[in-house]
Amino acid sequence: MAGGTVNEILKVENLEVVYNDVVLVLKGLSLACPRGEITALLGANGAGKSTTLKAISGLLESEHGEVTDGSVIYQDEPIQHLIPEKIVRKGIFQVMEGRRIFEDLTVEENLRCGAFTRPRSEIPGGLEKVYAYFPRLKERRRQLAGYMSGGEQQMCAIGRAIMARPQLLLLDEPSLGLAPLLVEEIFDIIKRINAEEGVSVLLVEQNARAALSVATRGYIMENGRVVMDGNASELLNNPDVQEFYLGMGHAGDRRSYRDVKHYRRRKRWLG
Amino acid sequence: MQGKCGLFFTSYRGEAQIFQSGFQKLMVGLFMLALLAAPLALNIHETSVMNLVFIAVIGAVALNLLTGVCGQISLGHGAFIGVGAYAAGQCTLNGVPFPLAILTAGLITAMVGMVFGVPSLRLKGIYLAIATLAAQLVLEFVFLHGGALTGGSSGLLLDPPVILGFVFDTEARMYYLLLFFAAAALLMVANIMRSRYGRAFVSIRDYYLSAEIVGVNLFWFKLVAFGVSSFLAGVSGGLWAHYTGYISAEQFNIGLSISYLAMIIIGGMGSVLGSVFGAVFVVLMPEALNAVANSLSAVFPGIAQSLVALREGVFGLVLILFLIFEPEGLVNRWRLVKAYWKLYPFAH
Amino acid sequence: MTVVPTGYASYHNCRIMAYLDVRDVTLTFKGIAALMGVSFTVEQGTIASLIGPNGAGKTSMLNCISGRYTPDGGVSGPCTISLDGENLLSLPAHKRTELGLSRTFQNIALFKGLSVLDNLMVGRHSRMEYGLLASIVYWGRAARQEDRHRRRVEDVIDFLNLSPYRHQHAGRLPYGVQKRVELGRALAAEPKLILLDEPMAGMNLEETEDMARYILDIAEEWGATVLLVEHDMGVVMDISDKVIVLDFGSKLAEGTPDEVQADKNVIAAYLGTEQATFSGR
Amino acid sequence: MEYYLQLVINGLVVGGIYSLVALGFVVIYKATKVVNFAQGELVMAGAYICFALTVQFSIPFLWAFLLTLVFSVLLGLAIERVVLRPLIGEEHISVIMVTVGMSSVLKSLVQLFWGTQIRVYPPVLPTEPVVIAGLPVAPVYLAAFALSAVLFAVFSAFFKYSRTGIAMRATAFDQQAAQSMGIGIKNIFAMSWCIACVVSAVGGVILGNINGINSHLGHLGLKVFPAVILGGLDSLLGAALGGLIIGVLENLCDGVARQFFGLGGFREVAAFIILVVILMIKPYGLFGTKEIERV
Amino acid sequence: MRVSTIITAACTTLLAGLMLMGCGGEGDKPAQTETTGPQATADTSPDTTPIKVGGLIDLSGPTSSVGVPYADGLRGAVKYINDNGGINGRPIAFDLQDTAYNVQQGLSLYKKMVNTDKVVCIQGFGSAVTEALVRTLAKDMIPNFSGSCSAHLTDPRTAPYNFFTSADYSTQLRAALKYFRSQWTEERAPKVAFIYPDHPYGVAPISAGKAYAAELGYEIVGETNVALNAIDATTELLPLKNKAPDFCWVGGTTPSTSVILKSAKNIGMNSVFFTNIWGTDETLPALAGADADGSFSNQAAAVYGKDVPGMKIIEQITGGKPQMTHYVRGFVSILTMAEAMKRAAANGPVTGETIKDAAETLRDYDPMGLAPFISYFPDDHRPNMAVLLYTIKDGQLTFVAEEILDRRADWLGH
Repeated sequence: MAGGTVNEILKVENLEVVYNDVVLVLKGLSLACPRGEITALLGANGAGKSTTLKAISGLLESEHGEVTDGSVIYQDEPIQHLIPEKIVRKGIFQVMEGRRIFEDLTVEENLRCGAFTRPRSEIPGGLEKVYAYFPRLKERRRQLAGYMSGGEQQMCAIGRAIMARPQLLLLDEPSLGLAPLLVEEIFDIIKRINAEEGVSVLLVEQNARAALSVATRGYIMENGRVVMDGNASELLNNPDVQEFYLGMGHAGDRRSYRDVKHYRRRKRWLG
Repeated sequence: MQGKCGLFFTSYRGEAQIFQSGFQKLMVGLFMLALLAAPLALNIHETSVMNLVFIAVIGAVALNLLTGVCGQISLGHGAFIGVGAYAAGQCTLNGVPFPLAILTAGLITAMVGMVFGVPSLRLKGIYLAIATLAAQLVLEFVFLHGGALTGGSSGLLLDPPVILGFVFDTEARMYYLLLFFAAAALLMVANIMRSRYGRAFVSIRDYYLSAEIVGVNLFWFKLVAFGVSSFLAGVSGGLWAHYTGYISAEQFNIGLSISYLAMIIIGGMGSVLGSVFGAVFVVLMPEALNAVANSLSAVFPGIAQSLVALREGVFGLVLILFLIFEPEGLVNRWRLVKAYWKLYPFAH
Repeated sequence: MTVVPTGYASYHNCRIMAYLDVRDVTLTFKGIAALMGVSFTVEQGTIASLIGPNGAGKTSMLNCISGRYTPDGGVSGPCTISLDGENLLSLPAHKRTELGLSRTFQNIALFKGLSVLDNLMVGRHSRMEYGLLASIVYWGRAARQEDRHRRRVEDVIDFLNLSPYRHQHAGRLPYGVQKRVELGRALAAEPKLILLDEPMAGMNLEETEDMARYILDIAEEWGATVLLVEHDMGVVMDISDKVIVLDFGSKLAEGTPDEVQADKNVIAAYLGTEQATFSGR
Repeated sequence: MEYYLQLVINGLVVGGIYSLVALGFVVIYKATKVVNFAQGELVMAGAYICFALTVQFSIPFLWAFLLTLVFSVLLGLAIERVVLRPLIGEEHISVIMVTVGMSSVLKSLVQLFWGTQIRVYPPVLPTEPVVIAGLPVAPVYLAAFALSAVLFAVFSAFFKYSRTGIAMRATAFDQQAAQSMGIGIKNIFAMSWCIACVVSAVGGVILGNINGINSHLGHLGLKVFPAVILGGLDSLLGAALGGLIIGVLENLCDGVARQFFGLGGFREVAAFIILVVILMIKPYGLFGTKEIERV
Repeated sequence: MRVSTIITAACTTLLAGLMLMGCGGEGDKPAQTETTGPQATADTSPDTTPIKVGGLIDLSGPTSSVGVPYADGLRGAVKYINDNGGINGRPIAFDLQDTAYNVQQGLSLYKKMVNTDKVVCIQGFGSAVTEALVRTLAKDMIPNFSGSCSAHLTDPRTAPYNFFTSADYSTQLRAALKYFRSQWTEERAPKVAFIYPDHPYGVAPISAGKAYAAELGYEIVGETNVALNAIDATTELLPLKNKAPDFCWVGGTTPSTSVILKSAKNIGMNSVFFTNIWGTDETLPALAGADADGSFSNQAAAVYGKDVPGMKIIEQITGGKPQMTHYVRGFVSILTMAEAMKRAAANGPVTGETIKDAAETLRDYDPMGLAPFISYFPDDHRPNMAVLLYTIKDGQLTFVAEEILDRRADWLGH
């Protein structure tokens, strides 16, 4: 990767985030998203991945979180103190964890909400595009979103993002609770959106294998800091990543869950 | 109930106690002693205010059990208190001894409360709240049209309580009677809260779907919550009736229900101690405002008139301020203060 | 094995009743079928997994077993769900717990206002017997029972390594711990059958491994039967004794993990081709 | 029979007023999920402002009315900013109680400025009654009826088709998710309170024309609950029809109770009893959106 | 975040401060009275210590629209008494507090006034608080001159310390019935109907009215309830209309009267409506417009502007600003109490008991022409049996007649 600000749509520098005035969740986090590419952010639960995304999109405030230090530079402009509305207008759109569909609204109304910051004239075209990506949404566009299955809701959530025509898309665990086939489909679409719309993507995932298979670059977080970063292929080949994130044994094959020893489980609590 | 640092338990039972440390027990004991001695130091008016506080404490802790602990909002508690007042009044008028009359009043109110709790089977949140508002209005209607049972529009006149020939006809005598009932009510609710019933109530409040899965019979336990809460409300009403000696329909209007809700919100939802704080606060507030108005009118004559118009507004304002700045209620502030002194002088 | 009631025999060809026996469950919402005549069995002490695409009816199935939903009936006869020979359908949800049924939820459904300890104590609700008066007095019977049940709950706390969180409010714990507390609450009820709805969702590898270990231990050490709904195929295929695949409300396949993995229909509808990438981690 | 027909017509007429107030209530609920116990007091505040402008400052009615609307917008902004914004995301009961507190504050402010006396409006609408099916009806009621019909149509279209309307509904469902769409939820809240205050003020002016105003006009807010709950809290159609239904039913029940049981004063209670019965059958009201529960 | 903490702290402090002031204020007062008390009795020089009187009036709440002018009247009269030598040189210290239509508040204030502030007399107002106090007053021996005129308060056997200055509600209704009967010229019996709120105050005189109406030969054709806060009364009046009553008694308050008159006009009811003392005041013509014309009302006191000595004083005190009839009634209530106090002071110490005894010696006391003459007897607290009948003509309250009934023993307390 050639460095330099020109190719980086987003740079996060030494970000510190505090919740409720006391809990320090991010402790000087830095990362960069190359323009036009997919960046994966991996890490354990509670490492601060979702917090990072919310700090970028400005949604921290509604959870009593606050950026206390560091900066978020988007296209050479600091945005860490802007309200979410402004940030969306600048072209950053977050698809939140757990889909967060407006269940009382129909699918089409949900999609229209995605285009809230766009001129009215873009809406018909946007809808066309979303329905092209997700034909299933077109069939159900008059249905209440709350009655759809989890997969369809995730499609709708990504559809809203397409409506917003962002330049940087933040995706928080798009595979959560989805069947393997759907995970495959969703990651396909993410790749397509990235390629066809030229949208840069910052992807947070538990499913490290899937994430690294679509990303060009990856970061691994632990306890509010980045502990490892590199190209996706480098990370996939790193033995630590293989052991802790991909579940591979020493021989390079997949470890069976049956073989996880009791002592390993105990170790963490004793140590 | 989080054990504090330096407090180690050698039995599970020790951990389940209401007052855990020796120091806590000592303080509570001293406080009870102070309460017992209080009428000697207070004048009649102050004693009467304390008496109102005790009655309010019973009502507040009753409502807190239903709304704060079990999550079923009730806008009908004023009327439930009324049911207790009329029931107890009718009992003593017909020669039932006072303690039995209070018990009967509690049971009758419990029954009425459970009847009006039936909609909770299907209704949740605000929809249930409005259904209990219906209970409030229906009961008010009954009070007014109850004929001889409620004295209709002219109400009922009652005599002061008599227990075994001893007449509670002064403020100080009522003080001890009411103190006893208030303490008993608090103990009762505190016990329920640390038992399987209390846990079942909270589970219904927090996540009724999983409560059902762990084996809580939702409908039955909601009814029990309505029943116990109404029982205490009825006791509170019976005491109120015999304390004031006169009951009429308009004493138990929607305003009473709302002021009890205000008590538990100001004090702290779901907390026994919070009910006490809330009751004290709401009963004392008009007294305090009157005193302020009086002392101010000495300096600015004529201001008292405006303050009168503002009193209800001040009540509303205090409520709003509490909800904005202390949504957890006074009991939360109390915990913070306690935590501060525990660490003193090393707090920062 | 239990004695087969004669009534069932005529409808279901004298099949010997299994530990959990689900027969011909059909469920519709406003005319849309969520489940259509699904039947399967789970043997005592084994781990069975229920898999399938989103919206296939897996959670609906769990809801039918746990009593949240009542099935409409069967396609070819009356539907039954029985546990150890006892008909569950005739019981309301809260009564089924007493028979030894408990479950966890897809989205965490803990009692946020209670401590971890109290959450587990609620789990024992159906095993406690003392009444309202005893709880008001809290002396003698109530206190003794609380003591006894507390001991059982401490066993669960030990098993799941929850002791550091014993007195913390459940709502303020990290996600992974909350999932464990929920499992603990289900275990506290001493279940004979435990239904787990996506216990691995949102967990990282390490936590997933822990959870897998717990599930294996629940079956092996606690002797409970497990019915698992999960999308993590690695876990499902590794730890299950049997896998049942649902698609569009119907049963697509049933068999050992190996059989199911090789099933063409299952691959087309659910597993996809790039299995290793998207499901195995 | 004619008696009952007249009861029905009279019920519709009075129900029109309920609908009018209920619409403001539903607008707030639809956009912010706030159950507003101060709806009656908003009506009262609007009525008093218009009264002050026309009578005390002798401004011509039309201008005074427009100024009242401007003032209502400001009142809505103030209420949202000062009272409700800090409570975003708090529990049901907290929000209910804050509106209860607000109703006390508004009531006492009105008392402070205008005292407790009854104030009389200058007659704006003609007083000569119009006869409908043998029952003379004052034009004021017709105005209320027509106005609530118009507002219903306007709001329905607004929430269904307009970008802001859809955004309001989205915000009500999930504030954070709405924020992530770039919806300025603070503006949305402020706007919904402004709309509600304006609608209430219009209702207040009409009510003032019926029988003057005093500081207890807010009691009407209590009457609106059966209407909105019956219709379903988040349904405009529910509010519009709920008001009429409650108006008719309470009149009929009252009439029956009076004729056959000799019971007076049944009207106030009737509405609530009907309400509970209907809720037991349809827990989310006639047209309310059922909460989707997933486990 | 920090700002909110500071504000919270400030608010808590402020409230705590308020509480402390509240407690402090209550604490200080008894000390004062106790030090002045012994001095007063020990001194032989003319006693100028104030006589303490408490006022328990609804200044807020649903009845405040009449409570406020009533309270103004009380204050005006106290000022007048004190400016003119007080009670034999002792001023009245009048502590007027708001009961807010709330029994608990009323009781609490009463206890503070009597036990802490040591008032010797109460000026009361609303029915609920007055009824709630009946027994306590007797026990504490504190007279209560109230605005609530329920008939049963006139019987000293049940309410020995209750007084009021206008004819009780039952007497008012009877007087009006008697007047209309005397004006009735047709052959057939006049038809009467009763309209009242379902409320203690509204229900109080109805049975008395029905009994007397029957006695006078009226035909009672119906009754109905209209709530005090009704906005429409068509439903309630429709059944009555078909029975075509000649007279309709309207118990209620001015707003409900207005609603009834307007609804009646709307459906074409042609009865003569007549109201009690709270049902009509100067705002009715404005509220009901032309619909109010021709309705009758009872008044217990003179209407502002009447040419009597008392009215001159009121005009002086209020600077010529027109006052409602409720003001005049409050004024009369204080005048009567002051007269009783003067009589008590002439014979010895002024205590609740002596005021009561002195009040029972009043015979045809003239409250400066503001109201009919007032008498109280030890066994009969009915102030008088006279009612002033007014009608509304061209938007003005116009005097029609003074109707005086016999002081019948069987009416005492009923």
